[in-house]
Amino acid sequence: MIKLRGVSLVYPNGTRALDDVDLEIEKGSFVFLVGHSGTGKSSLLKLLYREEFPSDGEVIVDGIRVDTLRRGKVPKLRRNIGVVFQDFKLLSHKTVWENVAFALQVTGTRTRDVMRMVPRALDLVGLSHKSRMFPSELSGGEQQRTAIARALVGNPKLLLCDEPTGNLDPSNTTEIMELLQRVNLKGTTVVVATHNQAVVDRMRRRVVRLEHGKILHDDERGYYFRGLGQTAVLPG
Amino acid sequence: MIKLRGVSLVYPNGTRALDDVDLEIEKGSFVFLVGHSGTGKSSLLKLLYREEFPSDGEVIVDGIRVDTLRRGKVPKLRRNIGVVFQDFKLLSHKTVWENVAFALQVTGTRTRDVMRMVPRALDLVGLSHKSRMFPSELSGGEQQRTAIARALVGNPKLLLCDEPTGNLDPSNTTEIMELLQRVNLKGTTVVVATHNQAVVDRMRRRVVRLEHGKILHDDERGYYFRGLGQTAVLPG
Amino acid sequence: MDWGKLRFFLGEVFANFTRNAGMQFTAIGTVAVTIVLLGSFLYVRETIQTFGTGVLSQIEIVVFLKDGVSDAKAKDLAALLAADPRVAKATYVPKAAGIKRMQEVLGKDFDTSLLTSNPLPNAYHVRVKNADDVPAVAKKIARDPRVAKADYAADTVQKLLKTAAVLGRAGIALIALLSISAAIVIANTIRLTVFARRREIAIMQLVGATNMYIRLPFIAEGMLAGVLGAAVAIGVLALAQAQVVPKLAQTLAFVSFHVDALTLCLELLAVGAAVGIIAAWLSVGRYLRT
Amino acid sequence: MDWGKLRFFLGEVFANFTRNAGMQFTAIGTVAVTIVLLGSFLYVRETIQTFGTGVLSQIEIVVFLKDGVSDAKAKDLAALLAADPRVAKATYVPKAAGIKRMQEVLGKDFDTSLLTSNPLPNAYHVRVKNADDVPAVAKKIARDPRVAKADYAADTVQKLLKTAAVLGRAGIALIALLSISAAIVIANTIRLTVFARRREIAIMQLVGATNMYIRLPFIAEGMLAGVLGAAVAIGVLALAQAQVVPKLAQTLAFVSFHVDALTLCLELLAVGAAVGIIAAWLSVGRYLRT
Ligand SMILES: Nc1ncnc2c1ncn2[C@@H]1O[C@H](COP(=O)(O)OP(=O)(O)OP(=O)(O)O)[C@@H](O)[C@H]1O
Ligand SMILES: Nc1ncnc2c1ncn2[C@@H]1O[C@H](COP(=O)(O)OP(=O)(O)OP(=O)(O)O)[C@@H](O)[C@H]1O
Ligand SMILES: [Mg+2]
Ligand SMILES: [Mg+2]
Repeated sequence: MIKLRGVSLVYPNGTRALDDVDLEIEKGSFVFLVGHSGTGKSSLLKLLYREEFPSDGEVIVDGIRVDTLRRGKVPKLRRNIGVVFQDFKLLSHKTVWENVAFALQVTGTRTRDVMRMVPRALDLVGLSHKSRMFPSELSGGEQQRTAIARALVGNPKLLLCDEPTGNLDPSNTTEIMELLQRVNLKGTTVVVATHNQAVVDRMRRRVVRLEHGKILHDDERGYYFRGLGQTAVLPG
Repeated sequence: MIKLRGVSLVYPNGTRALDDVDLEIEKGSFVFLVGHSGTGKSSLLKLLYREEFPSDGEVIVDGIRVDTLRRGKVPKLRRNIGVVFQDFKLLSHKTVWENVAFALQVTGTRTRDVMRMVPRALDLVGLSHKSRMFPSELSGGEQQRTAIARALVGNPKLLLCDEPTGNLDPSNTTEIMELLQRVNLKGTTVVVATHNQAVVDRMRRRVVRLEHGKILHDDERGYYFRGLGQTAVLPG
Repeated sequence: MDWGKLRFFLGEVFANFTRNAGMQFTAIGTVAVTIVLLGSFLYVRETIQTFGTGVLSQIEIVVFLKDGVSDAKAKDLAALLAADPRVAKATYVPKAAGIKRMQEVLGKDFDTSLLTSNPLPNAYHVRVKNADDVPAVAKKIARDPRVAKADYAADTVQKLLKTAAVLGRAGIALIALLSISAAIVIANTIRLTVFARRREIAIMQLVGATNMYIRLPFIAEGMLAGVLGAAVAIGVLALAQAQVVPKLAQTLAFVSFHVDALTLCLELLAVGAAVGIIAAWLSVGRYLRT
Repeated sequence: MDWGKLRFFLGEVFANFTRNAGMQFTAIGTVAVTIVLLGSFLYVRETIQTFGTGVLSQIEIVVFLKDGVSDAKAKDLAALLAADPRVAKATYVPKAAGIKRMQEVLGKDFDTSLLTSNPLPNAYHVRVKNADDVPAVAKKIARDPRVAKADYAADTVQKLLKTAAVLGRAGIALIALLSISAAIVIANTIRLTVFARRREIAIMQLVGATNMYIRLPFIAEGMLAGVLGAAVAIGVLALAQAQVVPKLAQTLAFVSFHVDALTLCLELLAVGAAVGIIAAWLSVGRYLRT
């Protein structure tokens, strides 16, 4: 599903966010992306839906060369990718319902289907009762769940979640992770960048650890800290 | 330091965020505020620095009736309170340095002192090397740490942190919590709204749990889940 | 396009409009103000032009006939003059009438009793349709054997024609300046409203909206702002016309105040809509590029 | 205020300005355009007014003396006329000169050989300083025993005076309309630039900034936008004047094109600055209230 070959990303201000990264993620897999703050996780995800261009290397998503993709074709790429942005990126002038519906409307989904799919997605993240509110009227966690609903609603082939539970309490976190697991079982490839040790350690999925823009290790059925389950030591 | 008496908060759209809350927090204490997403933690904090008004009851901070405070006196109140906002609220047209400095400049701090205090605060959160970047050039965790630096820099009497580690990795989280502890030891009252079970369970401080806008329980030296240390069961 | 989508689109436009009401009212206000200005000056210019045409149409060529020409022969000339398509009117003024007119011009102190005989010849007073033609027509008439002289206030005509030409060009220049200014101001305003929502545009792109999909509501909004602004402006202008023009017309009875209001309104609406659309298109485009 | 804070403040203003360059240029563009318009129309109005004064100053009262009045006695009248402060100039026109002038007016076809004697009386041609005084002066002169009649083209004078009065008022009205429009447009523009940063204002408030502290940079920016816009406008106007006016002056030699440019510039700069400041003050205030 995803192939990065020798990918580097240097931002205009000179920051080297990714440094010669090679990564392959198969269709249908579930991968955690972990690493310190500022180590390049979000940057890596941004390359996949072409918010950023690699300074070097190739980015291939679902067989498409993303880094050289013609501008006109980018919307189509993005419609096949659901993204939970780290800062949510909700449309502030649209209600929760409209924000979620928007992701369907841009794909040209029939109104009838929109009316059916949006409530289901909101129900999955437990926000049905907030559907008519604007983002500014939501708590942090509610905004985050709106972002998750928007990413899920279109049944994307690829789901990228950037710190999707940073503003959620443990029980909500568990529910959301179970939701992601179910989505994954239905065939969606899921990549989750997270700092939540408990979540990573419980799920025991593939864990890719970045460090200073490089892949430090990459474990099938890994822990957040290599080899250490959550019940063991916490740093500090 | 903080006294809430029969405080309710009903938002204009009818949402009852807080429901008859009584809470007292002594000067110099360290309190965790926990509870499900959308349960009223941020709303409670917003009352303290008067972003919101209570619909009912009294809010007293440092001996000042906040809810009836004259508008002209609000800036002075806010300068004595450091706030880490859940959504950071960084000024997007100012650099990291300027964002942190701004909190000092509004208090009329002499430029000489600003030049001394800002680098120290940035150093404490590990962002000295990013001081000339704009928020849009930062990772999520870096933005969060900028917000923390801004809240700390003026040595406020009261520090309110709304989910201050939601975007930080475990080691950064530990560092920040240690920093907050140090600040607390120097006399600052610290209130932290958080979902991070590991942090709460490790620190063993007072834990106030909100549920549907009411205080469900309030434990001196408590755990995130009442009576259950982190190594025990996780829900779900 | 299915009905649901159209409804969604219109709902979108309406929602965007109402949810940014303060901003949109500011924009509409600006559009209205600039279009009121444009309308006022179009009106003033039209009035001045009509007035100018009126003044110029007063210019006369005085055709003095030769002394020996009989009244009958003189009247023959009328047909000849009337045949020229440039001529509006030719009035025969026999000696007697001429001296009367002269007295009118000079005032009652021109003592006719001192005249032994009428010093004036028979004459035609010729008015042409277009003041520009005065010299040519005069020259042509002068060639007729019955005519002693075809004269006109050459100096005055020259001045008037020049002034009219300059005023005409200045009017066009000012209207052009004003139109361009109005367009720039409206475009800038709409650009600022788009600027205020650049973040939204970026988000829409990230969620997979095509450029056209993002643009359309903005363009509809730009058009709406333009049209509503123009409508407000037309209302203001109509009110002003109803209030001010009758008073002016009374005071300046000799100036014509007729202006084709419907065309003007449609023009202003079209300007508002067109500028709104183009400005929105370009402004959104600027944020789509990033 | 210590030097560090002043530097900080200026740095603040400059940074805000450059970091929102696109938006600020849009605003400055709008200010410039509206002020160019305002300047052009002030200029045109001044020119028309000068022209009008010129036309009105041509109005003459023709004072016909009684037949028996000797040349010496007639010349005495000059002192009397000159004594009146409203009179600008009084020219003695004896019979002989009068007939010559008449011939000039009527053209060469006024055949003087047919006259047995000069039918015109001796006369004074009087010009007054202010056209409004023509009727009163004429009436006063008429009362003099040596004077047979003091006459003027009553009808024309009436028309001219009325037109001048209406044009004057219309000019003031248009300039007022334009000034108000310019103010509204500039204010709206600055309001939109503030609107685009309402989130920043809210954050500043939450961090403990006083309203004045938040306002000051915006006001400085508003002023800067106003002044820079006005400066650009003045540049454009100066260029236009240097290019266009000489050509116009050549074509319309009889119209005066002198306008006090410095005053005009200062006025426009002041308008830009004032509107910028007031608009910024009010706009920021609107977002400070929440
Ligand atoms: N401005 C607002 N207008 C209307 N309702 C609001 C507003 N802000 C919050 N709410 C509602 O009030 C309730 C409490 O919100 P609050 O932000 O206090 O929750 P929270 O405990 O901080 O949640 P989280 O952990 O998700 O941040 C929620 O149901 C939320 O939807
Ligand atoms: N737009 C940008 N311009 C310049 N530098 C950037 C930009 N975005 C991110 N960076 C820098 O690139 C590095 C990697 O950022 P990235 O957002 O990928 O980190 P991250 O792993 O997602 O961190 P976090 O866990 O804190 O979100 C950081 O040092 C950051 O400061
Ligand atoms: Mg990140
Ligand atoms: Mg919250």
